[in-house]
Amino acid sequence: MKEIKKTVIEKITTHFKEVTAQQHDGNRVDFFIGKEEIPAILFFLKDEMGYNHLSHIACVDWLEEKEFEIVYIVWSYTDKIKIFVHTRVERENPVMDNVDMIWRQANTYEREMKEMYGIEFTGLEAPEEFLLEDWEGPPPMRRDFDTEAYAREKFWERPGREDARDVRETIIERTGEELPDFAKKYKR
Amino acid sequence: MINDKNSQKIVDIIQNFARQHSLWVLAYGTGCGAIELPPTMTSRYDAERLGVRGAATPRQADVLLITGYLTTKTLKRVIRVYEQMQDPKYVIGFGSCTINGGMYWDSYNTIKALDRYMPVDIYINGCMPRPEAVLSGFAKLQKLIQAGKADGAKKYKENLEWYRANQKNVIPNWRMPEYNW
Amino acid sequence: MKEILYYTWGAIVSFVVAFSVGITYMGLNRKITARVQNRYGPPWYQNFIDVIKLYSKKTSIHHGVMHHMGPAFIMVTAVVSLLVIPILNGNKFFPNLNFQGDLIFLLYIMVFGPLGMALGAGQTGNPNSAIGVTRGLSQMAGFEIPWVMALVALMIQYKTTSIVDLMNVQVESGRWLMFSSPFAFLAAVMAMLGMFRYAPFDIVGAPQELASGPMSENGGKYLFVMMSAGSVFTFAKLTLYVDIFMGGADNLIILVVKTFTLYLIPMLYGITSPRYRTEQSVRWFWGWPSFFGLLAILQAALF
Amino acid sequence: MNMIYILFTLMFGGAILTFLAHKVSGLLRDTLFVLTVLASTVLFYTKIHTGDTVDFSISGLSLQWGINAYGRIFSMIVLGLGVMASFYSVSYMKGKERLGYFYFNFLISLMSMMGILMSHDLVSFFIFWEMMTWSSYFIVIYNGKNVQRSGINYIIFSALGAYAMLMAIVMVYAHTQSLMIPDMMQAFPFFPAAYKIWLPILFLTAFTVKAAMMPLHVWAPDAYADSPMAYTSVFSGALSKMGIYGMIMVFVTMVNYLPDDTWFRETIAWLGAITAIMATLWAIAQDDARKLLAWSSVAQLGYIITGVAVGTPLAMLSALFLSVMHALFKATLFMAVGAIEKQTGTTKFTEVTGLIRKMPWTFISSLLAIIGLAGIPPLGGFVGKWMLYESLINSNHYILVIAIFFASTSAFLYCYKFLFGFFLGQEEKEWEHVKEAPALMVLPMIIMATLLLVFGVFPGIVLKPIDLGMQTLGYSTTAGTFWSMSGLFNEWGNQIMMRPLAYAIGGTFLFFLIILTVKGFKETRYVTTKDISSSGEVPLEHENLTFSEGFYQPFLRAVCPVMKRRMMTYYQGFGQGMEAFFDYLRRVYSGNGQTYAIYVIVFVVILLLFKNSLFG
Repeated sequence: MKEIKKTVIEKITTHFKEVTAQQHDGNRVDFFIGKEEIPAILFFLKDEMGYNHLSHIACVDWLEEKEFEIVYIVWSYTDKIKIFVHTRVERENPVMDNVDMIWRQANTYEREMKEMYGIEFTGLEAPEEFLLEDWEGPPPMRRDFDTEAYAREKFWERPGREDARDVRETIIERTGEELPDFAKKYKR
Repeated sequence: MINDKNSQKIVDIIQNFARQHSLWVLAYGTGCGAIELPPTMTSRYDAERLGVRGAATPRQADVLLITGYLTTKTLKRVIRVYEQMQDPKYVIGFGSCTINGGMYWDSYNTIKALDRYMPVDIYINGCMPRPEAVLSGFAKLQKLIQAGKADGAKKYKENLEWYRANQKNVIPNWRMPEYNW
Repeated sequence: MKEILYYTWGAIVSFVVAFSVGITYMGLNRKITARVQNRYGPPWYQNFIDVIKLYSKKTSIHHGVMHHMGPAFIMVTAVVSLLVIPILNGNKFFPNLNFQGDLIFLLYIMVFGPLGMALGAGQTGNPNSAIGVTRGLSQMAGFEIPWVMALVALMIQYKTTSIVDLMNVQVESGRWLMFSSPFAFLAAVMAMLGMFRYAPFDIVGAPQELASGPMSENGGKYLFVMMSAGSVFTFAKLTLYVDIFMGGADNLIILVVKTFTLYLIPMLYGITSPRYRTEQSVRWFWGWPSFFGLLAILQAALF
Repeated sequence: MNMIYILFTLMFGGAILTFLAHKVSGLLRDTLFVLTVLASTVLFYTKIHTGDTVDFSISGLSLQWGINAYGRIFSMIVLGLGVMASFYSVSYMKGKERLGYFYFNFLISLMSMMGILMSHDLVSFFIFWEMMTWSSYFIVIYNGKNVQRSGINYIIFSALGAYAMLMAIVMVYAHTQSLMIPDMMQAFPFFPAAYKIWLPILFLTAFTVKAAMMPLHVWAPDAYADSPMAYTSVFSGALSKMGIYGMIMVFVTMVNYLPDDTWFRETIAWLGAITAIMATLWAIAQDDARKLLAWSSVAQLGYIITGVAVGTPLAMLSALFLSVMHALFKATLFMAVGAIEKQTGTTKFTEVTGLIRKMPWTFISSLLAIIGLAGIPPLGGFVGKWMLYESLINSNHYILVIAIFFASTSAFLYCYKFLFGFFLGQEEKEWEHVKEAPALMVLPMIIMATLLLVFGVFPGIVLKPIDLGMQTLGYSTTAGTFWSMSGLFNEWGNQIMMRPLAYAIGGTFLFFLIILTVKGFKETRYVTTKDISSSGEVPLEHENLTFSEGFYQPFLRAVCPVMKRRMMTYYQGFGQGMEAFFDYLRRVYSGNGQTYAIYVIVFVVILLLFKNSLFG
């Protein structure tokens, strides 16, 4: 396992100059790379190294750093290794390269990210509304979107639940644990 | 003779008896509550002995059973299904999500009170209500029907504008056939 | 004029009897299914309540003229086949048209209604309805073969195509055709499984797959007429089987006993079976049932 | 001058005048065309009586034309359909090209069919037969599409039949020195044994090509589908019946005298049944209405052939009755397809849906025709089917009756497909502009559909002339023993009375229809076909949910083993084999002088070697 991970890292770092690799325990390797290189590295992983299974495309909202982090998770059936490819795009006006010609299923994740985070994918196939029908508000999964205020304003609420609280507050009260700093900042 | 008051009363009693003991349920399995229905229908609790029976399509159904939270997207379909049902029709809201939003009270796409959008005859409380609670809900509905008080459809017809305004408030692109009963 | 009134009266009496017996059978079916599944089950009169409820539905919709007429078509099949099938031996109490029609007429009038209803189902525009209809027609092409083979075997053995003559044969010889033509009976009973459309042949209205198929747009009064037609037709089919295989019946009680015994076959077979796919169902009927039908014809032709 | 001469002069002259009038004006041409058909029909039914004959001779051959009661049955089909189809085609063909050509051939084929029915001698029979073939061939290729496939196939098979018939005629003439059909029939029992076998086979080859029986049917589906619908109604309704006309004559006069006719009859009857089954299965698989109806025509002719081949009086009655009924319902259906083609421009089930509210009269007439085709009481088709089944059961054809029953049960599948594909299903925006066809097209359909209903309840109307015709063929009268005005009987004395049954059906239907309509009349609404219970979805305007692709896929999967083999592939294989064989033979001509020299030397050597045995 360790040798395989090593060779993978070697291969990638020789082919792509501006990539930083990070080893994890178990069968996981992370790569951090600029957003222009993403299609190239994914193509390389799929065609040259046999990582032909796209497990997931995830998005993380780094509000403080004003960036979105997009993570592509690919898997090889021969190496039995997950590779996480991280990249960052700026939060204002985020544009990303579309990879659904590499994996057809990437289309689903990209459409979801487009609706939930507002990331534009260039040349996305079938860009009409997907999960959110008739949605008019801002992209709801962004961290600066206040769901509670939105819900209170949009949906009529039955009286008698004014004491309803964020579930995190309840947990904190019960266990006495501390909120992390970034969460405190955006605490409702 | 039909207009005669007493004979109309007898007809009403027979009709209400039939309606009461033959409830064809269209279970709109929106949320987690759908999983409570199989035990309700199968041999442990056996709702069929009360005349409760699954219906395949809204055209045949009497009771619309909404089993859990409703996003705006499913609410649209539920309203459509409700309007396709034939009068007399009843709605059972199932679980606390339909009553006050339940655990989804602060969700950006989940409605919090079903009765703002369609006439609910019976709410069954719980998260989720157990089959016993479901059966007691059906029994309560039967009592209402027997007394002739389960008139949700009539309420809907009379207050259609109010319901429509609420529905259109959460569903911006309103595109449905007219309801003109 | 008097004759017409007489026959109309006979039709009404037969209809009422067939309706109440048939609908009780369907209720009993539900009860017995429930008992087999270890449930308490609905009361035996549950289907009466359902029918009254369907009748008392206030509103109903239709998708056009054919859809509106569909249930009337299927009622024609039920009532006319009930009129053609003699209900009791010697044509007692139930005057009807059974000298005017024979078995071949019966075979064809039995598809009149389903086809008419299929047109109604087609007009709804619901894809489930059309799929259900194609399945039903395919299955009909399946089960009609053993059924016709059984009937042809009886016809050539007793040199008649009339149901009354077949009943008279059994009354005179005192022997049921079920025993003297066992292969024909086997083939006919296997065809009956398809005719009743209980599992494993319930591919037409499979509620989980097709949302009750051809009936998926029918509610209220339309479903009421269809359900009544179904119960009348159930009784008519069972009576036909009793007439030609089990020696008919001298009075209503014997008829009810015999028909219910026969009804248990598709019912119990259905309770314990899953569902076939369409082509499996069609091929099943062209397999063993048709083989027994062939044996029946051989028996009739050679002995 | 004899009326028979006038009839033929009228039709032929009318044809030529119509052709010429095309150059002058369209209205004149149409008027002349319709008038010719109408006038000859009126003339035939008012002035020409059963038994009229006319003798003449051309260059020593004495010929005779006349009409007997048997021919009159078929003249009913030819002229009746001719009148209906001529009105229809005036409207249907409006705006198409080369109408003079079309009408000319139309009239010539009507005339030649009348000629076949009225020829009492083999020469004019053959000539009219060829005229019929050629005129119909010219109409098959009128559209100019698929000429290779449909036109060439048709003419090749027709030529095969014609050669067979010519050979038979020569054989008859060589033996009897007479060309009269009655002479041939009288002389047949005294023919040599080989003649007795070969004559019916040769004649049947000619007739079964037109009747599209199993090994010789491959031309029929394409030819029916590719000719203009106005003519296909005549083509499938009347022209194919000429084959039946001939077959019945062969069976009645020749096969009866065969030393062992059972095998002969059984073979033909089974071929008919197999035709019916296979054509039905192929009809189910079609997605084009014209193809579907074409295959269905082949299947229906299969029943008729079976009835003819079985040959008991009841079977013959049923075959003739079915011929009339088939002419009625198949012509109606082809006309309906033509109307839809004219209004929408396509005949594919996968393209057109939901025309019922736009073309109600077309729907009603095709509904009645389909009920007749499926053989559902109380329409005419049922009467014919009933007699066919009873005759097969009574004459101990037990397996045959199952085969026929299978074919007619499977026929429900394509019957439903026809009605559903065009008229039912979701109504689409694309076809919103469609309007009912012109009255001239609708009226013939309505009339024929109504006739189907009338003949179903009172089959005696048709059975009476059929009975007279059968008496001409040597059967004893069947009136009273097998049929009455509205009743039918089989040989065992079982009966079916159509009138009370029709009343019962109609009465029950009306009663429950009234209940359905009156109950909650105000609370019953019409909703559009977009408003369906499909899991709460509302289909968009352009979304069509009609189920029309792969309509009977499960059924076809169940029967696919029998549908793997097609007759056409055998013929193609035969053709390719012949081509390869002659290609091989052609190598003899190598073009090399030395090879030819070797041939000469080898030939001389052989001659020398076998000189004694050959010339000695």
